[in-house]
Amino acid sequence: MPSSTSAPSTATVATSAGPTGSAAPGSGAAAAAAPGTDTALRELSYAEAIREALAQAMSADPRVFLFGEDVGVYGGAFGVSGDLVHRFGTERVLDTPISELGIAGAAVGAALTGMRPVLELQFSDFVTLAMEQLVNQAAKIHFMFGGKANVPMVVRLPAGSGTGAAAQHSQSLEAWFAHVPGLKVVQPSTPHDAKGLLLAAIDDPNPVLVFEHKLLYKTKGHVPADAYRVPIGKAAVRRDGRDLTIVAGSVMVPRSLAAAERLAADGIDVEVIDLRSLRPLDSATIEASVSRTHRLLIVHEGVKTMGIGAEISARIAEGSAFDLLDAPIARLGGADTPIPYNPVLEKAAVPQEDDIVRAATRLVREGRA
Amino acid sequence: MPSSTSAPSTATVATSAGPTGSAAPGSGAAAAAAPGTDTALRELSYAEAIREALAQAMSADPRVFLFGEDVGVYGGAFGVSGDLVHRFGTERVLDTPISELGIAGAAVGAALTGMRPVLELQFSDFVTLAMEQLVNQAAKIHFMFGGKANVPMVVRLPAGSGTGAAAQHSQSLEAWFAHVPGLKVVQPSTPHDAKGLLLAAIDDPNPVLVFEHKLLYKTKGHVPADAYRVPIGKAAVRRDGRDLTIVAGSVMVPRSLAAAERLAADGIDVEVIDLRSLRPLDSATIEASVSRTHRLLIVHEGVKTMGIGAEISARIAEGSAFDLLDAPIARLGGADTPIPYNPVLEKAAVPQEDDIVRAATRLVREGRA
Amino acid sequence: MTSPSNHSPTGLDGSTAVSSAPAADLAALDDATVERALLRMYLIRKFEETAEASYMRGLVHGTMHLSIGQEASAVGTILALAPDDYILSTHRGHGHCIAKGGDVARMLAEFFGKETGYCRGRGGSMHIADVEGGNLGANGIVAGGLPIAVGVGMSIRMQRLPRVCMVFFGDGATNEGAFHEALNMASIWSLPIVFVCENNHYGMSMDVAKAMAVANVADRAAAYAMPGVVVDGNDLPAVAAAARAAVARARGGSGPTLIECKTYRIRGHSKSDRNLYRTKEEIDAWRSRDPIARFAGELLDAGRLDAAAHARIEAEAQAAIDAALEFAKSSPAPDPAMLTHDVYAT
Amino acid sequence: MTSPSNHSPTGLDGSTAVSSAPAADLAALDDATVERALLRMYLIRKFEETAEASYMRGLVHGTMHLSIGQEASAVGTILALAPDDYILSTHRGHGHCIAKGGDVARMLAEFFGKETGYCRGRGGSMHIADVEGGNLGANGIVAGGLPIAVGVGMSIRMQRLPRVCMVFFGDGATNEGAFHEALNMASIWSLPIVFVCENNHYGMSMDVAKAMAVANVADRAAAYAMPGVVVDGNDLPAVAAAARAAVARARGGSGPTLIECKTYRIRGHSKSDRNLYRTKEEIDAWRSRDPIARFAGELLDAGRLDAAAHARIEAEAQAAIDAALEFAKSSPAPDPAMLTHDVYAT
Ligand SMILES: Cc1ncc(C[n+]2csc(CCOP(=O)(O)OP(=O)(O)O)c2C)c(N)n1
Ligand SMILES: Cc1ncc(C[n+]2csc(CCOP(=O)(O)OP(=O)(O)O)c2C)c(N)n1
Ligand SMILES: [Mg+2]
Ligand SMILES: [Mg+2]
Repeated sequence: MPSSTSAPSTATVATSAGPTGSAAPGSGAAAAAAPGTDTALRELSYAEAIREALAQAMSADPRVFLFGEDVGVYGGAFGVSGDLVHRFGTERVLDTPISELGIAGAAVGAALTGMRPVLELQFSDFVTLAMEQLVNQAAKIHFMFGGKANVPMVVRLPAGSGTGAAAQHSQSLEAWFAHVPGLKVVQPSTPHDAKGLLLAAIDDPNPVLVFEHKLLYKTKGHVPADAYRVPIGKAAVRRDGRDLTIVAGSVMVPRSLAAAERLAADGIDVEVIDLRSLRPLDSATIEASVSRTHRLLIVHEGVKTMGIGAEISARIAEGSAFDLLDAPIARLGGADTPIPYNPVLEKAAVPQEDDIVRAATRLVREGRA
Repeated sequence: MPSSTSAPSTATVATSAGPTGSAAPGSGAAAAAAPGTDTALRELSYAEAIREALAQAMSADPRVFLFGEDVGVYGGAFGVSGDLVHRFGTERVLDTPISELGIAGAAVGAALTGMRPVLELQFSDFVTLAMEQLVNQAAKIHFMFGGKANVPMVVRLPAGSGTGAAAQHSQSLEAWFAHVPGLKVVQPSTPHDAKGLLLAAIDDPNPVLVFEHKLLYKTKGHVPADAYRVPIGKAAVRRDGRDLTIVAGSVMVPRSLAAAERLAADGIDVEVIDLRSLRPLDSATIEASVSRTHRLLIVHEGVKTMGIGAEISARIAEGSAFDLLDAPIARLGGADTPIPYNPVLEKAAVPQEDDIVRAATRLVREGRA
Repeated sequence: MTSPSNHSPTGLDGSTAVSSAPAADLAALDDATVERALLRMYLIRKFEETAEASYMRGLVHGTMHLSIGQEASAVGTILALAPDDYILSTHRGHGHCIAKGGDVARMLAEFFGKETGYCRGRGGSMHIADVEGGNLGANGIVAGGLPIAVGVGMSIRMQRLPRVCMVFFGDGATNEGAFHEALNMASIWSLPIVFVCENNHYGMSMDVAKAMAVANVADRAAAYAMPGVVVDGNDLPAVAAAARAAVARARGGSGPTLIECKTYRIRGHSKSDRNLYRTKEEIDAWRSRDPIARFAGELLDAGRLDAAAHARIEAEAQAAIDAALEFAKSSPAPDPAMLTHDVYAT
Repeated sequence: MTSPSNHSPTGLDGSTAVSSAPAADLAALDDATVERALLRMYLIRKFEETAEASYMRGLVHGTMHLSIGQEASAVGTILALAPDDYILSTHRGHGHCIAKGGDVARMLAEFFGKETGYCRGRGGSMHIADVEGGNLGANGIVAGGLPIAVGVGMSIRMQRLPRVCMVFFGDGATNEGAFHEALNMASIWSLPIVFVCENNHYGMSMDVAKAMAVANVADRAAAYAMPGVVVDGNDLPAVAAAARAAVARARGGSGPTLIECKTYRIRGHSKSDRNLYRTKEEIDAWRSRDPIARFAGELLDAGRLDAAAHARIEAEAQAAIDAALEFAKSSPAPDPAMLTHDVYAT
């Protein structure tokens, strides 16, 4: 089931749910859906899809609320919350002081006592201020209390480079959280999944971190009007192929799909898997693909060393696919540097479409990336 | 150059510097060395070795100072600073309020302006409160300022489980920092290295995180009296062997050495590498060993998923050793759980000597751990 | 300055306690309440002593933070709460749990790491939680409960419940950024929270007078336009009076209060403490203000309790702890095969 | 409450400014100083306008935070510093850098991402640092500089230097835990630090009156037993007077001061701001209190400056900025091959 192609990063990405990505019918009221819309043609941006998920969740469940810095009348630093404050009021779309540790803890407390908080951290880099509450409290309370309390909270984290915001506003830190038992971590690459994964995260009785990508907010794609869920922990095959499996997450998915089209023109048939969840990690889907293609290239924006690619590579290499590999597993990830301000350096610091084409070609033609 | 054996975790570990671990002669005055001591017999505990490094560094360089919670008259939560406050005074051995973010930032500011601060965080778990200053400031300032400022600071972090302190006081979070360009990360396993790596860290013009292990503080070993340095970024071969390479860090080194003796009795000849540095990671030493043994088992206490073993596994598998592996690389790491309080569960949550013996035996005998 | 300082109990560091009417404070508590208060204070004291003895005998591992000497603070504040109000506790949290009505048997079983413990042996002393009883948990992170309290307050508000959240923390915790962020948010949103600082004069070895520049933690309330109240934390009726006022204010929608209970930790910070930072004289001076003896004495003096009733209450506490110890010892340990269960809720 | 609030400039929110002697404040500045101050204010204004225009024309990417309207606060405070004193700046930091004597050409080159910029194009607007000039850097993290200032203060103290560290932050930053921890440590250790809060009434869209419960940020100084001073941040001589007192106090070993400059950000928070949270009237009211026009007017009225000198100073600023723009445009970009150099110091 090959999906249609997509141009580089900012272009429209057609959503192909893929074998593991079939959307479950949602339960909440589709409050924000335009009635009578032909859903086959319905397109929203990634930011609009997130907003729709929030609106539907808030309409369906009074326990759900959104809070964070400037999510109210400002509409969110990236415009994601938009007009939600006018639709749901200032109690359920709450502007907070600049107190990241405090608001993360507030999410824990609200979740512990019956609410379903959704917290927006303005840039994912600021999660460095909230680690204590997320890692020591949210992730561990269910276990430390012997299973007798839940912390059903969602944290939304705009991540990534490419906006010229330099080293303290451009990080991709998601791999850290994949190291923390008790948390779940997702990373949607399409408007479809941005909505479906967020709704699934809000349903989840555990703390879920949703890493959104700033460069994706304006990308458009098909988004059904109903409140569907995309299951957490399931990768999606976005493109079928025989020669090589590329596993990518977030903005690296459209980049990999674009690279795949160029590679196809060069006679290399690439399968592209959208990781979607970092914890739990869907090794089975990757393994199944690699058993067919015998080659694996992992692409992510986070720094390569200790990036999520390390875990994927290790798992595949120690699993049953080990004997089937025709070439060493290859990883493309962020360079070993803080993100630079200068736009040329900034681009050079993370994998671009050309890098993917080059690595894939070498892996297939020379047996080594 | 096989080192002598060691009993499980709390026993004395003989220090074998190994091929890459030859100690450079130190430059600082050996202020704390007992004059006339026969250095070949000189034994200190890991905690004493750290204290000696601090004393020597402070004696040799007025820019060096130690600060943190209860490092003064209390002598440190684990007794590491001991009597230093009486030897160097309250300005250079400074008790701080309980303000982890603030004291981490204070280290940054002092380092930026000509001092050489050594900060003790009482438990490494509390680094979750200091991430902002360590990751956004300390790690990035040199780069963000175009190379025009340095941040020569050291953070000491007592880590690990085994003391019955439960989920918020027993984590092994070092792998996170291996993901952060601009930081260096070391993890001594012997009194010898605890001293030498700390002195090297204090010399280093970059921020260095030193993960100490609570279970090692009382272990004893040979510690020369002079202010020698152990180079950051170099692993050490602790035991030579033909059948299997075990790479371990921190408390897993004595456990692996003990396992190696048992395995030897069973006819399995194990090479044990002490990782020592997580960033930079000494892949070359590991790769050279694996090219000889053709099998690799990685053992660490941090949670297996996204632990440092993932990066080691990925690097070795994608490097030149790939074709030489007779079995898939295997990893032993912390279970996917917060550390439990109950002592039986607590032990079961991280690799023990028996687990290492079992995994190594399977890897060698059955080709899979 | 490595010499131990001296915190004389009598002067309360020059601050004025809120209550200038001790007789009225005691009169405000009915007979059932004073008996309950005394019983809970004894339960705490005996629980702590039993925990300590069990530790010394090697029956438990890990560490523990005892609240001996601080019983009036835990019991007095929580007396003002209703059963479905919430508390958030600290590493020194046994007293709060008992004061909130926690079952000492399940607490001690937890301390022993048993499956019958509040946390099924997973949490231990520093994480005892009695969620059904409104105790949202002790916390191993200094000031860790403070931001959580803000969320509990938001939750109460959004659910339009008539509840209150009381959050405990030490003097040392007030130097954490979390304290500042939490008090600020509670204040701007007028949340139904009572902040209780148990100022036992030290954060581990750090003298509160060296750790902050103001005389009272309560002075910091001004930065949030919040009432700050200093109370003699070893005076149960006074603590109860301060807490009643703060709880009424919170429940009435007028927002949070910061109560500072000046008290003293008689034991070391934890098992590793050698008391190098304080004098024996200081400890002894505070010992003589034992909150339990003091409250019992006041009750006897005021004719609110006779010696027989006093003995009965103490014996009842002792019997409960003895039974708890038996329960803890004889309870089953968790099954190691269940290690990774309960990491995620389903 | 989604309706924009109104912060009338005249009342300064009911607080009293520190200076009740405007004439004396001006008289305290000698002729060279007033000229320098005016020049630097113009340099800032023109730098910001040029940055904005360059951005609009697509010559730079990323974002920027302009300090138009806040020039008196940056220049007035830093006037009190000696060349080897330190400053720590914020995301809205161009003004601080210029006030400290930074080279506008290297600043603009940095903004353009060029190798000749202060950070060799690696840092950009939010990270401009002039370490040699005592500017330890702007900071992308709100309140990120505050804990660093504590370390700088410790460093000055331990090296027995006669220096002072001045750290800037916004009103929004005062709700970060870092603010609390830093002010506390500075106070208990009497460090030579001047804390300067530039209260421009908003943290992005968050009205300071909604973000904290006290009327003035300076009121928070009481929690640290530190002097807290409110000053009209658009009144250059008044700002300078407050800063001189605080710097003298710090240098004299008497410890830190918190100065709050009440001011206003005329432009949006950053490029994405649609000003939905405030009224045009409010912006206009503050525009009429332009700190540069006001200071120039005072100087002219007091006969400290004539129109010709005024015009010369403005032209000098314009010429410097024009040359800086030329320099920035024509400078070479960094070599991409050097990407991972300068990650570690050697
Ligand atoms: C964030 C954090 N920092 C440090 C510690 C170690 N620690 C545990 S209790 C304690 C002292 C706390 O003092 P205080 O808040 O006054 O409470 P007390 O122990 O006196 O009851 C310290 C430093 C911790 N648990 N958490
Ligand atoms: C820790 C952190 N949280 C949030 C942000 C996003 N942010 C940048 S500036 C700003 C507002 C800061 O307000 P204030 O401190 O008053 O400074 P001003 O912008 O008004 O000068 C915010 C929320 C950030 N950069 N860092
Ligand atoms: Mg205390
Ligand atoms: Mg502001």
